[in-house]
Amino acid sequence: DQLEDIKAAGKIVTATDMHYAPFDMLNNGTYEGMTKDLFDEVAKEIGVEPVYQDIPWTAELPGLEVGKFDIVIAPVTITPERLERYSFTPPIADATVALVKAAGNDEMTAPEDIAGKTVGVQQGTAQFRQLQAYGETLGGVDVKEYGTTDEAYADLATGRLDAVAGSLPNLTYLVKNRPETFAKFEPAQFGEPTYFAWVLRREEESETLLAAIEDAMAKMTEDGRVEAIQTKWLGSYTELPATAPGQ
Amino acid sequence: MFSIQAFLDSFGPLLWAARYTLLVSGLGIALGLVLGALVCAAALSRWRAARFVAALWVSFLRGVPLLVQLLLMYYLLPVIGINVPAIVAAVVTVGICASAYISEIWRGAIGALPPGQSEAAVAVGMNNRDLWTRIILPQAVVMSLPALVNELILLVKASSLVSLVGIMEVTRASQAQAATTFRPLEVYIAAACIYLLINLCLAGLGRYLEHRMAV
Amino acid sequence: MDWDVLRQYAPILLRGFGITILAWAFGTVFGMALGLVISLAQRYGARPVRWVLQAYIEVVRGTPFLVQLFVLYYGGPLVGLRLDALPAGLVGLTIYGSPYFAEIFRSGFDAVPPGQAEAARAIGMAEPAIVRRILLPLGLVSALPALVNFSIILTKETVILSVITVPELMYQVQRMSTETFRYLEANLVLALFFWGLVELISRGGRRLETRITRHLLERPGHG
Amino acid sequence: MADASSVEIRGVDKFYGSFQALSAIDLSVPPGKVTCLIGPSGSGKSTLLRCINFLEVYDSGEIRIDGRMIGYDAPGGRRMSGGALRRMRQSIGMVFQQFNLWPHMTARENVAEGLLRVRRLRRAEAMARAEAALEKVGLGDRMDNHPARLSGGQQQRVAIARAIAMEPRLMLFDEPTSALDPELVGEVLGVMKTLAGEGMTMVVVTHEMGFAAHVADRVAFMDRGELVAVDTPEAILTRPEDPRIQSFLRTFHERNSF
Amino acid sequence: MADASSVEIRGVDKFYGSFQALSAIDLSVPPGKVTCLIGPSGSGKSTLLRCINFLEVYDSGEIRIDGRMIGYDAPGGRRMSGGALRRMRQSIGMVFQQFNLWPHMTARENVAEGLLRVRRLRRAEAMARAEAALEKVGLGDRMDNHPARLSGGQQQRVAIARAIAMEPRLMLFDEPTSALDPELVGEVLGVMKTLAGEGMTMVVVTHEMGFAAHVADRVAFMDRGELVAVDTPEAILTRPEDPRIQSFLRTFHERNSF
Ligand SMILES: Nc1ncnc2c1ncn2[C@@H]1O[C@H](COP(=O)(O)OP(=O)(O)OP(=O)(O)O)[C@@H](O)[C@H]1O
Ligand SMILES: Nc1ncnc2c1ncn2[C@@H]1O[C@H](COP(=O)(O)OP(=O)(O)OP(=O)(O)O)[C@@H](O)[C@H]1O
Ligand SMILES: [Mg+2]
Ligand SMILES: [Mg+2]
Ligand SMILES: O=S(=O)([O-])[O-]
Repeated sequence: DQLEDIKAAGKIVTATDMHYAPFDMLNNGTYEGMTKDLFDEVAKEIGVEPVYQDIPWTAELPGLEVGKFDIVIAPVTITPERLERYSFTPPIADATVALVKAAGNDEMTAPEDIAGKTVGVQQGTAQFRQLQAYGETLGGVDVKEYGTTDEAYADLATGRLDAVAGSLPNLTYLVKNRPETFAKFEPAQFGEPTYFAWVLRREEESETLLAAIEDAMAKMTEDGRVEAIQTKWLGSYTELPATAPGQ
Repeated sequence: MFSIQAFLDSFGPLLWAARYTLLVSGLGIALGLVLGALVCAAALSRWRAARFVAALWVSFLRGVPLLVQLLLMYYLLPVIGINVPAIVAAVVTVGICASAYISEIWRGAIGALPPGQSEAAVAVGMNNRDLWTRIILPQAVVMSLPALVNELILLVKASSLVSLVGIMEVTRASQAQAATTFRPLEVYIAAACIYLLINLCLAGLGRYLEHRMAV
Repeated sequence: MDWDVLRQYAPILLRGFGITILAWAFGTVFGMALGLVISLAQRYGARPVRWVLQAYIEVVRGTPFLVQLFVLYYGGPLVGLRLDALPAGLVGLTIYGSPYFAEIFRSGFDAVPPGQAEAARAIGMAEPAIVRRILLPLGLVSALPALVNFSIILTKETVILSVITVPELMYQVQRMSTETFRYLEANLVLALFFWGLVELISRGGRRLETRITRHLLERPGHG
Repeated sequence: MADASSVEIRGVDKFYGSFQALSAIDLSVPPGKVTCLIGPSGSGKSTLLRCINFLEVYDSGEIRIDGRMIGYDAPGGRRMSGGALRRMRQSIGMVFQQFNLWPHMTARENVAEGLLRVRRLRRAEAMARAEAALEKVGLGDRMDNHPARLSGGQQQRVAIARAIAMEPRLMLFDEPTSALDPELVGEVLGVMKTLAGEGMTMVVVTHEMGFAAHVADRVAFMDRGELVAVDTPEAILTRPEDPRIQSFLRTFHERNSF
Repeated sequence: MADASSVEIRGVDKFYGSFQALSAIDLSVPPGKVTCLIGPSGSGKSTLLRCINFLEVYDSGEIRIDGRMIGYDAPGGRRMSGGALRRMRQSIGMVFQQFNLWPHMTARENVAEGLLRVRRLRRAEAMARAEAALEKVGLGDRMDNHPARLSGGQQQRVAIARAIAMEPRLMLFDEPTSALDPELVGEVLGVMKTLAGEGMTMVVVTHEMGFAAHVADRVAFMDRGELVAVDTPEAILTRPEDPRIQSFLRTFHERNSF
């Protein structure tokens, strides 16, 4: 059983892509961010030491499947396709898709203004699906896919893109850091509400670990630790479901 | 637009990460040179089996992207019960991959030596080891130096792929830095400067050897 | 193995492979041509020209392709150079390959015994003709394996074009794997497609090699 | 054949680092005459020959061909332009001590190359003239061999054919018969005699005293980078005054008598 | 010096593709004697010499050195092992027509290499013997030059020094004096005479009829891959019966008289 193994070893091995602000960041070589604060507490509740590893996104799920780590703590958007293959922990943040544009671009304000424009998005993400679906309702949006959101932001800065779609927390952090270059839409969000959560292998072995994490997070929500952490990194608190919706 | 401050600030974390770039590419180069010599010897051997193995080795390792080789080494070996630490997997994969390219470079240089050179050695009854270490390699290595330096420089840069198994080398560190500052251009140029520094040393060493060993 | 996924993605994978081959061929042909020009300019050029070219070689060779492409594509517009993804990728690949090719040509030329060019110079042959008729064919003998080697390395460098959204093979494979989680299949596709391409290139190279060296290396003779 | 060239060499020095390979060489080669350079190994014969067509850069002095200085625009002046040097070389032929055949071309192609690229003859004509030149040196049946598939003497003859096919006005031979058997030496020397008779100027580095005696108009003896003596063949070869020449010749006579 | 070797050649054929370079060669080289191979260019002299130490693979017949067959374990049998071939070659020296000096080593290092690696002498001793050998051929002042910085004749002398320093029991010379001036030819032939006198077996491809006449115990004349005649020097050189030999020699005499 995975939980027993972890406790016997005294540590839980995690993987995340340490460049997705404000969840996972490297600040002068030190790992920090909302994910870390949350998972530190979760590990404390379970009674093990967390081991943090920086793994590029493309290698995370394959590595999880062959047992290179116990859990992927990168914020992963919960989608029906992924639910078929993986187990999700309770949500850690709102992942609803939102839009940014270049600062000083007054031509567009609301999301529907992207009709007929070129919008960048990270390849293969839930945000991509939602942007595409939304584009169709608007009668066509030229969607351009990038390997990471950072490249999409760079192309927005060069003027090749009119807007970039991403998760709200990430966009908020971007605009906070470079207000001279980027600005949010009003309102920023569109589409279905979705959530970020952590990922476990979908197997019997992992069920007790999932239960332990669910318990820990429920406890943390209750005693206000989640609220404190969210406020620290996102500037506000949103109440989240106690288990992964749809699981 | 271009922020000098962001550019300069990047150097701290990037230089720290350069340890791993140096470690992985340094050990990878060492392993690649040794294995490359062996593979080249096999490719030129009298035994058909050795030649076949060498051809397969070169064909597979040059044919399959390093990325895939790394994933195989790190993520697929555990499936059959072999588990290696990330840094070992990284060095071994980089070294093995380099050996294929290096052996081809040496094979080419050796093939271009005039046959009279080894005939003169064979005619005095020199054994194979001396023939290689004294006559063939000194000439072939000098001739192949520019191509070899090319390959080693590529190797230093290719070592960035090992971030895939969780090693924080320069490229990876620069991506992380870019994602927090949202200033990729400045950060990447800083990373390029670090690579350039390492590679200038390699190129300089190559030129020095070329001049010293030239006749 | 999930054949359905592969069948479903086959059209975009093949299109991606087509772009990969296009990028490789373009980068090899033009990178080689530019490299040849550089190596000749270094051989015959005045001292300042040689210095400038040497600096070009060290800088372009010493920095990662990813960064060069990033600077060209995302930094270019800052100074008014606005290229689309595919042209930027092709230009980038050409520039990136040129110093490597230049160094290989240089060592090939250096390996030609000086008497060969002297014999041509002594009858008053023009330098361009000497390059074309004597230096190139003889320099190729020792340079060809290294040229093929590097051309093979260029096939792998094309995957970096995905960073600037060129829909080559890597881009499409990544898309397949993030959409379907078929990592094994994705890597298999990458491995097989590249292996096939590289096998073709190295076979072609071997062919050329035996053709070129057939007459040269049979017996001592200073010719 | 065009007019033969004259060569004037005045005070030529040549250094390899600190080693002086030529010291203050003075030599006139009159047009249409054969001048032989003889002397011990390492005395600078090849170096001097290579200075005449400026394959070797001389450090001081001057070398003039038909009155025109080669290599520099004036004594101690700037280097000559590439094009001007090329045009001067087009009327100078050379047979190298090490042959320097092009290994990627057949015997015929080696000879035709200069006719095609420099004389700009049409392909068929160049090939025909190449074949004629190869026939002349007895290689009619080896025209399609590459150099690696030719014996030493055959290679040397291709090198000779390559030079004479260009019909230069001045010909520089560096030991053109070293790899030849006595019979062929005779034939090749015959070819050279004919050329000399037709009025081509020739400078020949040779160890063939017989050739020097029979064909040369003048013989120059070199030793340690210096020109010891220049005179008629009889003067140098049969009643030499310099003891260095005397000892040089003694061994030759001993050896070749039987 | 160790005992001299004998060489027995029986019915040796050698083909390059369809071209027959050697046809049914029979030749005995008695121990401690000098055998000269003469003949026109392209007649197969170098090829035969190279078959003796199996640098060239012969197609049929047998070559025995001191009774032991070289290259194969029996006539028409399997190839000899690498080690056995190497041991046989250690007592055979060779001077190549094209010298084949190692360009990355100085003259001294070229000569010392075999002493160090094959004879396994200590460094100081190898160097001392290399220097002695170079002195012998008159190169005492050029020992630190690389081959590219030596004149043609100097290169050839390094090649000779390299071979004699090994003190082989059988020596194969391929035109060892082609690049030498008459004086040096005399000296080098002197060295060879001494070696012959000390009982080294020698096979010498040469165009030096004088050497053949004075030093050789037997002279073999080759033409178009065939061994036309083997006999004493007088028989071959002064009263040859075969018309091919007669014409071969005629030109030689004409040329060398003055
Ligand atoms: N690799 C080869 N392929 C085809 N023919 C060859 C090859 N090597 C040599 N030959 C031919 O074999 C014949 C004998 O060559 P070899 O070198 O033995 O002549 P040789 O008697 O030494 O002549 P020389 O005195 O000119 O050196 C020549 O006609 C030559 O053209
Ligand atoms: N690149 C060089 N560097 C130093 N010394 C050199 C160089 N080239 C030639 N020499 C020396 O210059 C001298 C003259 O050489 P050169 O080739 O002119 O002699 P040579 O008279 O042609 O002799 P040979 O008859 O042996 O060919 C020799 O002593 C040689 O060692
Ligand atoms: Mg010379
Ligand atoms: Mg020969
Ligand atoms: O002179 S060329 O015709 O070869 O250019």
